[in-house]
Amino acid sequence: MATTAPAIPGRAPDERLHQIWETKPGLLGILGTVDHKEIGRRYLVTSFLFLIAGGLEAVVMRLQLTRSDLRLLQPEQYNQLFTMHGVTMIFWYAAPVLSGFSNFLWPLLIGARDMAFPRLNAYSYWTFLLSGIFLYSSALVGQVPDGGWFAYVPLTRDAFSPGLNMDFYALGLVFLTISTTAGAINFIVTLFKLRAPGMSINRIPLFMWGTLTNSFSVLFALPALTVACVMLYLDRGVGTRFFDPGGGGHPLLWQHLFWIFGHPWVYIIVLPAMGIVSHALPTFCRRPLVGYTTVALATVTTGILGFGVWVHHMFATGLPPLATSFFSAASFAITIPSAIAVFAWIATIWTGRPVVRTPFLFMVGFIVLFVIGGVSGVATAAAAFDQQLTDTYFVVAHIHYVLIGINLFPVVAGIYYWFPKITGRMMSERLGRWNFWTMFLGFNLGFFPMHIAGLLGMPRRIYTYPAGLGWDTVNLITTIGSFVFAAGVLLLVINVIYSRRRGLPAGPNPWDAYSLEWATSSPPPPYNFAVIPTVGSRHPLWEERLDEGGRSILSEGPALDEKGEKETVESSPLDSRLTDVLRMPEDTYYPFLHALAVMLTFYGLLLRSHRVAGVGLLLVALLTAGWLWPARRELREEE
Amino acid sequence: MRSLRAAAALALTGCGASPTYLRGSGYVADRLATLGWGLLAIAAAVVVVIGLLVLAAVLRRRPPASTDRMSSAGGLSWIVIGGIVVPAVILLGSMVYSLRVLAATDRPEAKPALAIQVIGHRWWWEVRYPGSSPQETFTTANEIHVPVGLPVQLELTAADVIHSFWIPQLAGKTDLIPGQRNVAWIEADTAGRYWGHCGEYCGLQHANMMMAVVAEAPAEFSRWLEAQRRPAPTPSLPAALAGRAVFTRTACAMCHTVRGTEASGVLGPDLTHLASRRSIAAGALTNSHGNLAGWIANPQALKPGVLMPAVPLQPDELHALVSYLRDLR
Amino acid sequence: MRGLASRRPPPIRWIAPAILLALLAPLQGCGDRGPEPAPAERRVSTQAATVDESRAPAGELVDQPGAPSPGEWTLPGRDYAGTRYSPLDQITTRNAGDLRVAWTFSTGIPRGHEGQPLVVNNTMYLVSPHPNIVYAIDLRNPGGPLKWKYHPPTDPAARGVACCDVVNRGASYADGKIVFNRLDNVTVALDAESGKVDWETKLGDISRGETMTMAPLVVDGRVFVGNSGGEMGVRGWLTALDLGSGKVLWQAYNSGPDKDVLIGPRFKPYYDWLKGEDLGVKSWPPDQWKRGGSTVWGWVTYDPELDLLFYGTANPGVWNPDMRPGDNLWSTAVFARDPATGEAIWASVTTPHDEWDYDNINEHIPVDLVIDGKPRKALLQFGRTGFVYLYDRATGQLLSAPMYQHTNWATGIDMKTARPMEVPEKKTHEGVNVTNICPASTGARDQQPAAYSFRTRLFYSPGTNLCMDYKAGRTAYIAGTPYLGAEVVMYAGPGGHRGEFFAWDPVAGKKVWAIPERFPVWTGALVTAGDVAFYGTMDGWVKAVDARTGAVLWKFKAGSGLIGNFMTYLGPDGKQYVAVYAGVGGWAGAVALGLSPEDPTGALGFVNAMKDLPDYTAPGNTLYVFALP
Amino acid sequence: MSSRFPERLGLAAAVGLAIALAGCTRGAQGGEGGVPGGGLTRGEQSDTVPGVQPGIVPEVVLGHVSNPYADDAGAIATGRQLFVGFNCSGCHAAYGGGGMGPSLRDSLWIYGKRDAQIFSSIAEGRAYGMPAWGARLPDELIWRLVAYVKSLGTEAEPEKPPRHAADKVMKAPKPRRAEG
Repeated sequence: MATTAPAIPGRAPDERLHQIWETKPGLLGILGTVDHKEIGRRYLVTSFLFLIAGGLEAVVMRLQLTRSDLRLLQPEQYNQLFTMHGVTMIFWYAAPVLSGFSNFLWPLLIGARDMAFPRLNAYSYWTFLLSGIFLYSSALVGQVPDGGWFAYVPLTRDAFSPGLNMDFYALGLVFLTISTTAGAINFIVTLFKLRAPGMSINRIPLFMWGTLTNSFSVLFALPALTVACVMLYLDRGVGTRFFDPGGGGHPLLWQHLFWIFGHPWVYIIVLPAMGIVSHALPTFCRRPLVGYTTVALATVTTGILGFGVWVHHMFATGLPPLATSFFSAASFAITIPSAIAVFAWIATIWTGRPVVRTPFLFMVGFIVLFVIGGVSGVATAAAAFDQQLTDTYFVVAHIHYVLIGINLFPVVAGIYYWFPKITGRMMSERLGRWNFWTMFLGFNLGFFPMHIAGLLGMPRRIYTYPAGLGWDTVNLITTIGSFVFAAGVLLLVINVIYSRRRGLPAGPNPWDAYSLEWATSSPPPPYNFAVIPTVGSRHPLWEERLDEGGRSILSEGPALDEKGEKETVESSPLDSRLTDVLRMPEDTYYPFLHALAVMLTFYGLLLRSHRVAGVGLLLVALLTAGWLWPARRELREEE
Repeated sequence: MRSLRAAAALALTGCGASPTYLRGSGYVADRLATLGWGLLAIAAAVVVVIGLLVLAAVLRRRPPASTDRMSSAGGLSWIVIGGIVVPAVILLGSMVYSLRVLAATDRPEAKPALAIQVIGHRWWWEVRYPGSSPQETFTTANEIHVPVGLPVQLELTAADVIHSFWIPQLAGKTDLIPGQRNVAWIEADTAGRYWGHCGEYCGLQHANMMMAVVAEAPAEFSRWLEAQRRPAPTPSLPAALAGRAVFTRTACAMCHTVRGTEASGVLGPDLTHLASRRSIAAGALTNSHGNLAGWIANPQALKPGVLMPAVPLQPDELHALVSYLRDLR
Repeated sequence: MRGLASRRPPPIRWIAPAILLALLAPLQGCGDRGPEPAPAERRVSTQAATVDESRAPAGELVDQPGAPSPGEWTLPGRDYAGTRYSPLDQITTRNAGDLRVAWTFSTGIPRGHEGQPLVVNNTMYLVSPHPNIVYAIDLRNPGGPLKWKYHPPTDPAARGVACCDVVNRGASYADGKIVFNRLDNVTVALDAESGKVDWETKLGDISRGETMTMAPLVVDGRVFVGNSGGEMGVRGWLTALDLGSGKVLWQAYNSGPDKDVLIGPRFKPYYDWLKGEDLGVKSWPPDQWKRGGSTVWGWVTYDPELDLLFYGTANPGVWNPDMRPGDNLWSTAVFARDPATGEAIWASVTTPHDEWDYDNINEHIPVDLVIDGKPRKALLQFGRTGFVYLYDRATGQLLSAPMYQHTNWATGIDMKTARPMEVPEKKTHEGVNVTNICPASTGARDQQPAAYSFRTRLFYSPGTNLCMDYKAGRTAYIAGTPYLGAEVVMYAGPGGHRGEFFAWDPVAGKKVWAIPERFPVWTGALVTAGDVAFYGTMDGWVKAVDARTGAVLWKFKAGSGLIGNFMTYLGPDGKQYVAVYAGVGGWAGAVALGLSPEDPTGALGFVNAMKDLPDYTAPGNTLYVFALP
Repeated sequence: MSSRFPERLGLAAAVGLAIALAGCTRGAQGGEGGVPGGGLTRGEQSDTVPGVQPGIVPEVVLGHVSNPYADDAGAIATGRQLFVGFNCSGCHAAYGGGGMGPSLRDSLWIYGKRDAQIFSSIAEGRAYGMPAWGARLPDELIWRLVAYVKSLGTEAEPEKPPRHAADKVMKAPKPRRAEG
């Protein structure tokens, strides 16, 4: 630190840091904040609102399917609802909620003051929010996407899906991929460059291994989706014939492209959730996780194998048996890394001293549902039997067991676990217990009968079914179960709102947990850590009780408050030696404005108006230049 | 309307039970059912075992902790045994078994008795029986007759969007993809009427795109073939004669074909022997006078979004038309 | 070559012929600047076929059965064999350069003018496109008043069911009567002197899509006419009428049971697969033969020696082959019939189960040739399929079928069965867009007739060089509307020249010389004893070339594109005149009649191949008559 | 949550979602039973031959009726399938460029370009061979065809015609010598 600016006089170090790092007040604070904690909170709230939207859509669909021949919904409305339910849940809830946790926690977990690219972080939130609004603005013109969440062509080509419905779908997804890709880049660089000194690669929390694999999978999988959606948009409007056999294209091109993205995506939205469990379970078992390295490797293996199994979604498309057998075998093999993770958790509980709290209950529930979803998945991996199972309600049951089981349950566990850290108050344990049992029993009551409906031959995505096929009872039970489950989710919302005001005050470490985020106050100050800690082991706060050796120093370290600017440490990727100090950007409007310009461009593309799209692109170019323009301070520095 | 639909479903399945594929009555479906029961049994066992393990892990009583020292030892054997060895064995076994079933059910051993072309349309099935000479080809819709006990090859393609041919009790699904010709096969063990449904979401009326396969003795089957090959008989009743005039001169002839008359539209199913089919509107209604009249008067009421328009007819014209259609044995 | 950048590299298999063609093309080409005599250009031919001058002395009368006196033109092809050879020799290779317009006449209907005028008893008879007005011009005073004019009461609705412009291919003269077909299916006989109607016979019904455009042939008091409407799901026939009364003598259908096709004991096809009972029904799906196309809208020829009529049948109805599995007999066939009773003597089929709309209606010219040392009674046809079919006209045996234009739908014709050896990738199916099929549906040559010179023993034929993309689709039969079921887009074939005029040596089976043209050559050829061949281009150039060398002796820019056929006659002043219609249209010129170029499938795909035609010509309706000064 | 912002953000998103549930779904592909604006009287249909009798039929008495499916993308797409299925493409070419029948893509409308006039051209038939479809097609199908015909050449046209690469067309015949 060559020059030393005069320290702000008369302010204790914490106040100085507080004054440097706190979010600017007023509009700039709201629209321009780059504080990872603020962005994390917004991600969580917005993705939960999308969860509720998806849930309401599901409940209305269940009403329509309660009995045979009901006429509550027209087929067009039902098709729009099941498409929006799928798209909202899988794209606008599952991945963003995990980004919410990661954004809030990563700097705290690795002892940094912020993410590597704070403005990009804000940008990824704004594009996520605006793409959601773009998608749901389809309801204002009554042309809601109705082609199903994987939108097979030629049904979704302009000939059979006239109107803007599927244009909203295709452009909305491309818009969202901007946000997800930006987030993934941010997580990867943060993990490898901003860790506190001493936190070598084998000491980072397992939650970060999950999100790291998620980020790399995003970088490799999303381009397939973007290409497919752009091709669909061009086929629909410009007259290209990528998917039209009459013009030299082929409908299966869409299925291959979509599922090359599709299957890695389902691992993208579960691996971080499994990471949450691997991170939080040891706290409630009062012992470190069994087999840290094996579980980390299993996570990465799952991510990689995820790219090799996508054809198991297409076993009925008439592909030659040899190809089908290869992908069937690969789909069987991918079960093993998951089995490793499950048994690691069970071993941790078995050999630990479980403290039964609500997060722990949700994690146990998660393990049970994970196993049920996993084995029903293995049944569909067998190509021969899958030709009976595919596109029936058995697959719908499998999807819900894996997605709700492996994503929603750990997310709720995470909320109960980190709510004190985020708000400084504990969530009510009594309400938590009610919340768990209503969700767990409601879920099983609702979704287990779907296995039976599927085995009884009920196809998926039908807005009604005739009587006399024996499906009435199972559908009635499923509807009741889904209402109970919805009540469970409502209890969660009530608990959150109630506890924000009147929850018991929680100290820095209410669970006596082991990781760095519990070493700072709740809620953490804007600058996270007064001093950058030095990490000595995997469990910095349990070192004295564990005989693993290794001493972390949490009270002394560089405070980085001399220059009066936002700074954090940079460290080497593997063994995290201190290499430099990074200056971090201030709050700025650019991310928000840039996201708005991108939204304008997408509306231009949607309405096929070259003028609007052109103006949008021009704004995007200008704002990008403005965003990357070197600030005066850096210019002064260079002369 | 509810009772009509229930009757239609009965008409389709021929029996009250659900079209479950865990009780196959076709060469392929039998093997898939056995494989299915095997996999579900393994799944259930795994769930029970792990469920008990988790419960035990949570509830078991442990000796009181002496100090708040924590030990990070132990547990790795769990991962090795439970996470790798046992799953590997189970998975390998079920994989090998399922791949053998896949190979066994891919092609029939004997040469198929006949090859039928099925073309998927938005929300009904066109079925073409090519004969030994071009003279003997004919087209029907939604109900497929096959000789029992003999393999029948199916050549599948689609005219508009992707559909999926699926008779749960006879065989697994095979998609009908525009611009691609998929080959599948079915073989019914026992005579009977088997319910089928489109297996791939194909738009507004995907829910009502059903079909039936009627497996019958070879003799009965060849009688059916003979009857279907003949063009439509000239109507006997006067009302039916008037009905034919209405059929050929109004919108019906624009979309439907009745061999032996001027009507040769291709947008809708072939109605030459409509009366020989037990259900209409792709399995949504039983074939009765009342249903036919209701369906023709306002198809949107039964299947909203269907491409068949409501043809404005006078009551007497409608009656004549329906009696003609009921006469098309 | 269609835009190379966007095409896969051409398969090796036909690169060699393409290179050969490319070598040929630059060496040909018309080239002279206008009326002054062309300098001696080097005649290029694939082999140095020297045609010795001595064989047929100029002016000596050749035996042309059915031909009138040398100065007259009474049948569409001038004689029963349709050779379009005229013994007049005042116009020779030396003085052809001095030709100039003698007089012109406007028919008043700006649509496609196919066909040719007739000249008999110093009177010229013209038939205009629909509404088929007949003009009689007194040649003694061509500038003066018409002898007579007959305006028939045709039904305007006929225009809606004529597939390829409302053309008429000319009339015939016999026993003082002018016989022609009206578009709305009425054959009319007018008294040549007064223009009064002798008789008229209605033979078809426009509400079922039937029309008549072909030129009738009159032989021994019988008039032979055929219908058109293959694209409308019509059932084709050839009918014989009595010249005197117009009564129908017999009618032979081209599909259906043997009794309709007049197949009886005397029917001896050369190839076994054509033998069988009621093949016209068995080779079709049930009832599809009733809409089996196979119409007769081309040319009928006759051989008095064997007393046999020869004519070809059109495409088998719907263009979507998957809607009519089977050989679809007797579409795209050639029939030899007894003119008196109509009984079929022999038949052969060029494309059984035709998948590309290769109608087989082009003229079959009977010609006596010496093949492999033996004199043969041959029958030659430039097929739309791209092959020149040479039959033995007594037995129907196919002697040879060499390729004469770039063809890739078949590798050749199997001589044992006369069936084409089709290329699997080029077979068309429902819902699949098969690309780069050569020749296009128009064929290597369409209805525009060739000419044969008894002197040079060569055939002179127009030609087209187009390829196409063909996508079949499902369609319904609604009487009176097109029954197509195919989306076709055509474009220029390899070399980029879309047309050609060439000389063909029937014995050697080779082109002697060829003149590439920008547009398809859609006029009928004429060759005279003066060894001068005449043809015209669709952008309006009338050309006279040396019949031996192919050198362009003279060319003249007419007011509109030419799709009519040349004829020549001796005027009352004893001078030789050459006449031709100039009025672009027909199937090829449809784009000039106001179609939208941005829809490449317009006019069954021809619009895409002729997008630039409107830059060169506009519709016209003028008869040009040329003569030496 | 320290700052109050999430509530306001939550509110905005909730409003958007509420609209989603109450979204009006207009223009379902199939269309409801009766057809608004169908009050047309049609001329007598000759029944000599069961085929469609092309030709002149007395003009229809037309009010100023507009197309109920004017800019309904679903109806235009169905209109496209009817245009091909009922053989209109046979005369007017696969994308309306014209062939035996006149071009429907150019600006020349022989019998008028208002919706009602095009309806009458289809229902009544026209002189030079346009058949009268009135007796054979219910009004709701004819109105869909009218919607498709009006969409030709515009942005709303479903399945636009394929743009064919400019073929290498010989600019001038390759002369043996340089032509003047």
